[in-house]
Amino acid sequence: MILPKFDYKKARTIEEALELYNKHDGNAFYLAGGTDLVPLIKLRLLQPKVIIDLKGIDGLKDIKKINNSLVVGPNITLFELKQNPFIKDYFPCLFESLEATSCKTLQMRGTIGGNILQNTRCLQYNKSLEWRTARGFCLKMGGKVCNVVPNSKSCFSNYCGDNAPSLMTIDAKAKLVSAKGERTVRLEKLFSEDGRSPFTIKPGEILKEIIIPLKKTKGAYEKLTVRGSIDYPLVGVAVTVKKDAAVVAVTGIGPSPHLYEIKEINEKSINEVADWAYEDARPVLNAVLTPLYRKKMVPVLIKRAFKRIGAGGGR
Amino acid sequence: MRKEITFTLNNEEVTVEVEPKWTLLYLLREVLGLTGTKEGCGYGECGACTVIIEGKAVNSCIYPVLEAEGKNITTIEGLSKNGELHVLQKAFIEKGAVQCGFCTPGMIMSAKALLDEKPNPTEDDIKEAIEGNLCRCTGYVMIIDAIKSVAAGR
Amino acid sequence: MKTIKVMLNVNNEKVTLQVKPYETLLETLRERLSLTGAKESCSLGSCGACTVLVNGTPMRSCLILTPEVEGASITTIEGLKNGEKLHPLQQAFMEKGAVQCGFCTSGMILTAKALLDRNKKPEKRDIVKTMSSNICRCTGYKKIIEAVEETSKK
Amino acid sequence: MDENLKIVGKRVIRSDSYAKVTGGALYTADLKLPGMLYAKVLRSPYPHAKILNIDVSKALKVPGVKAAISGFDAYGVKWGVFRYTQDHAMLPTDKVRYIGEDVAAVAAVDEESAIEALSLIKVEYEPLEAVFDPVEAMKDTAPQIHEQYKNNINIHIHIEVGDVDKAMAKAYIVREDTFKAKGEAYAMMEPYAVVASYANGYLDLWMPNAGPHVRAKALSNLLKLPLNRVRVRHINSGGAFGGRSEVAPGDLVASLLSIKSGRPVKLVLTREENAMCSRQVHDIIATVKTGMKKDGTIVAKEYKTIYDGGAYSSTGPIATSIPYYVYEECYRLPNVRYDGYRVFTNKGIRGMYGCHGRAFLAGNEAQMDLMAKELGLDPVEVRLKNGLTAGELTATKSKIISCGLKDTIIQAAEKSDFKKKWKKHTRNKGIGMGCVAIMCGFPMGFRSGSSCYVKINDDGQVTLITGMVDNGQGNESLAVQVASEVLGIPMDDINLVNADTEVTNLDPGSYSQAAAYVGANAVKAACEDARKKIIAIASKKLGVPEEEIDLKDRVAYSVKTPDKRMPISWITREAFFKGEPIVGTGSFFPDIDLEREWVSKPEGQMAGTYSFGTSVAEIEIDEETGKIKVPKFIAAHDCGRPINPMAVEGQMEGSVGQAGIATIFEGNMWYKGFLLNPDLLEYKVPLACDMPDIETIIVSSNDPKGPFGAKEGGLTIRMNAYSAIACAFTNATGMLFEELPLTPDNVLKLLEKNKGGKR
Repeated sequence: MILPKFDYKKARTIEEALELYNKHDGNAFYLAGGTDLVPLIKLRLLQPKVIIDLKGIDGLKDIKKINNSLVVGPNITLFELKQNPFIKDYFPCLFESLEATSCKTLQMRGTIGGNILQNTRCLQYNKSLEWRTARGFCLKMGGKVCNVVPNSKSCFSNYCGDNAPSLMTIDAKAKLVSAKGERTVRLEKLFSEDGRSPFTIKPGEILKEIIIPLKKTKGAYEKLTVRGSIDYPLVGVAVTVKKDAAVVAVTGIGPSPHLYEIKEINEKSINEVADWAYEDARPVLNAVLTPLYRKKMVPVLIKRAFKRIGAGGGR
Repeated sequence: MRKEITFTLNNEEVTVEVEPKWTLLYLLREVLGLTGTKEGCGYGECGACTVIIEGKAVNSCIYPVLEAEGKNITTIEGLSKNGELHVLQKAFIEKGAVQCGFCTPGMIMSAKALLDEKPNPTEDDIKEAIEGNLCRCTGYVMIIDAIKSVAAGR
Repeated sequence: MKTIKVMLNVNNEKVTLQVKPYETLLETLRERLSLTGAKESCSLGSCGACTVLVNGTPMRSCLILTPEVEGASITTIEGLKNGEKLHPLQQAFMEKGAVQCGFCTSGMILTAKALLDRNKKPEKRDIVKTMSSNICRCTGYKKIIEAVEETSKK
Repeated sequence: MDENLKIVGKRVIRSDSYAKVTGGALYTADLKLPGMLYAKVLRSPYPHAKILNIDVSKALKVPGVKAAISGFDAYGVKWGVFRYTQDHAMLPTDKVRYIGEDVAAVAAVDEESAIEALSLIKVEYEPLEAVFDPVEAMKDTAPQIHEQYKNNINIHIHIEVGDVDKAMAKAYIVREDTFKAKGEAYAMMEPYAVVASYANGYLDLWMPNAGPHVRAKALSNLLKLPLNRVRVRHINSGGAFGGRSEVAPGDLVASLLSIKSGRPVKLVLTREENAMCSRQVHDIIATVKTGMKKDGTIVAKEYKTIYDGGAYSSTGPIATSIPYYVYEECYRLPNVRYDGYRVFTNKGIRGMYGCHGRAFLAGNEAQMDLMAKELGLDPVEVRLKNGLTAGELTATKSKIISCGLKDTIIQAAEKSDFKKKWKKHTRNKGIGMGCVAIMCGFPMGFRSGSSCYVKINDDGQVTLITGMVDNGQGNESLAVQVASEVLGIPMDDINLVNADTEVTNLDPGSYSQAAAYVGANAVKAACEDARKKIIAIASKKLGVPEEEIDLKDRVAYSVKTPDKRMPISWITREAFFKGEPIVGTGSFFPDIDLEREWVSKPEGQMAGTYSFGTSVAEIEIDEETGKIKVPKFIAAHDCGRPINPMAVEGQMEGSVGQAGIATIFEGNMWYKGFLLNPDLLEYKVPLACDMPDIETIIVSSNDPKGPFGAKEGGLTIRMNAYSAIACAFTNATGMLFEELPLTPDNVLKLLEKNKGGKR
């Protein structure tokens, strides 16, 4: 399958990248590992004029300990990040979600920034132009109806990132930069909850850093897939425990991860969150297993994650 | 340094990036895949690489590719129209003018250039027109016969 | 659209190419350099049949734009032999019967090579996990895993 | 000679593997010919619509476009495997019948221009009501997909043996269940590709195919060209599994484009096209009614099986029959009624698959286990009791020639400690067994046989010429290995020229499980012919009687006085001096009843012989998630004498993935006529980490007619691995599956139903 025509530019600095973006009237996409972006372009889901490669920018590939935070450059690959000793020691939940992401080869190409900002997916969306033309364009394609839930006004495509939910449970923040300057937001604020355009990132903004408070945690990531590798999560549950409290994030169902907090961990509170997450989950028939089943798996995986943490930590 | 050139090849406009050091023959055979034109000697001695440029038969193996810019070029592949052979091609077949076939494209192109310019050539004209085309098989008799038959047929 | 000049070191040979900005590394290898050992199967990064090594790291070449890897060393399956001598993994794949239709084979071997290059003695678990990056429809993987295991023990 | 084999039966390195590990093996998409054009196909966006007009004129104006065609440029010939199934125009002019059907095509100097040109082809359609469910399609009110097939019934196979109703009435227990299975994707790693090159009145073609001769004949019909002007040439094939059996629309498309443009044309399908528009596997609904005696003897079987055939006949009559036959070739069925319906729907065309019929076969086996349990019997004993043995006739009167079924059952059961585990299974753990037989070389009319030529060259090396084709299973190496054995010449010295229709003689292809039994037998015969000639000369030259001479390591020698010897290369030269170069010819035609017909006369000898296999799977079910794990799989196979045990194991292991793990992973998903998982991400081909610990057991029997006693290798496991999983599920849960695949959602639903029903 060949790519449609576009121009390729390699940026050396963030400033240069922002300038290139503005020069192309916003019809540009930033490229990191390309494991999400390139298939979307091949399927003609995106038709950019220019691709701006961020991999040549110095500093976006570093992991630094600054004060009490771990500052992670977005261009670091999932595989490299996984090797970082802080990750395994401090954030078992993130370590597990990194380990569970796709397959080893794609971990070596995919970056953490790209992984966080991956587009939402749907069985009726991630198809060739010919397929989609025959089917009729859905909401996410700029059409008038959702092809999965015909009377819906919103898009149910699934956010399938494994690592954003883990990062949310460890209070990660994102530093974004644009021509107007920098801003730092909590990771969950990046999600718009609208499948059509799942992120709150403004046009041209670049993810510059992921900042994680450096506190030791316990945690686990539970992922439901059919196969043992390559697959996106059909449901993913990240749980991080800090002393008596816990944070739970659910991914793979709907356009953004759902986040829950537990003030005091006990059987009752875990069950409550599990029930709550069950109620919140509104999967539709847009992934390979049935919606009701995926919904049912949310509390199952939440309880499993807690059980595993209780049984002696993340690993 | 590659350069872009545009010319007409077998009635179609072609734009292609070329290296200045290339010959037209190289472009035709190696880049455009038109292998009907043959390389016999590489020095312009045998005529196997003959193509028609602006109505003239030319040895493409010594023709610098950059000079093709804007020109009208015909190769053996451009001779038949809609599956129908050119009269010269038919005549070569009918008169037994083809043996190993390696000189044939160049021979036919030389003959075509002649007939286009001079529809009723004399035998001497014909011999002169193909004197730059070597044939090792036929002894030329049937080739000349074939060209003559076309000339007479007009 | 302008082309982009890219220098690569492909199987220990320097090449300079003018590529399209939207050309994948797989296209460059197969169409420009005629290195057809890397296969196109899913074209979307799901299957691993197009895996090549970029600076030693296994990568799906169908997902990489050639300009992205300017200056990189690329190893394809064609570059694995040392003269006439097969790479031990190639030898083991043959001897263990790990090859059937052969369409996934080059990607499998290169994925395994990268693993053994970074970890000489991987545990079987690591081998299985790493080789789970690539899809094979014929073998059931048993003999592929055995071939990698066998090589790692040498 | 057979008792003293030098290379047959040894684990040899496959002759094709060097090219494959070095990247040198060429597949169709790797080919590049001078002046080659790139083709793209415009496909139907409708599941069912009348074609009012197709206009390709604008596409022709795109710079770089050299030809554009539609069905109006073809010759109006419809293809069908049988005279009574000729319903597939390949490029339709009347109406389209599934989303993705080939409608028009262009060839251009590059892919980009071809894609641009496609968008300029104008097709006017009148959409028609479509039907996607085979049961719906059989109703009177359903839209008719083909005029000539009433109620959309493409094929009805009716088999009636004995007195079923009487036997059912007398049976100790009777059980009737309905089983479904989603159709699968072949998901061969190589997407379909074809190169066609028409020049000087001759058409050369390269494409992955399972039978070059059958393919060439079909194209010669479609293109109205004499057979010797259509040459299907040798090329590597990246997997077939039944999905490359027939002529494909792309073959016609590329050929027409090449004829029009006078240039070679390459068409490579995308992964999505490969799944939607080449071939898919039948969805099946099977109702199985079984009557059993108290001792576990099957007394009667009654079947109604519905096959979702998609839009065209394809191999219809065969596909509708095979699941039943491989069952009756395994078990004794004194009274049986089989009704198989292949029904048209507005979905992609369905073809034969290596794992064809999983709802039917797994249903039969799982139901049998549940009945055995009710009778307090052991499944191993029930299988042994009902299993056929050599010399017996199947229900439809086909004789079992050689049979290692019993050994495969016993060995697989012993290796897995089956009886104990089955009886005392712990909660949500189970073990299951599946058996099946496979015909080797079934009736294909005069195409059922194969022939081979061999020539010994002046340096003593060998050129072997056979129509046998290799789709990855190792048939090429098999041919070379057999020749090496007979001629006493190492495999390295033998050059194979195969699967090239202008050079090789007729061969049935690799989809009737015929390569090892039919093709290799012809190779053996040809080499024996040459061997005789070598020995005759050696006998004269060495002065020893012919019976005393053997060939080994490129030398002819006397067995009694081994220093009386001479190189075969010398003998070859002697032969040239005599003006009688050493060439051998040989052929093999399986002993089958050629009167037999799939629909009109389903009775008589079906195949030259049968191979047998038994699979045993152990599973664990996660009660909370419904996920099934398969920790252990044992496969036992009677393939006669294995020519290359390593290759046979490879086939068996591949089968455990493609059929066994597929039982919990694989199924096509649909929204109306839209295939939702035509890719390798959402269609779940198992990965290395998903595979069980596999143990393979080759039960060596010796078929009297097989080459060196060999029969087909591997396919039995492909057609019973799913039964083993389904039976293990029954063992673990006490219930039958309702639909395959047993994905976690499906399993959890069943477990919940079970809980609700019982407690």
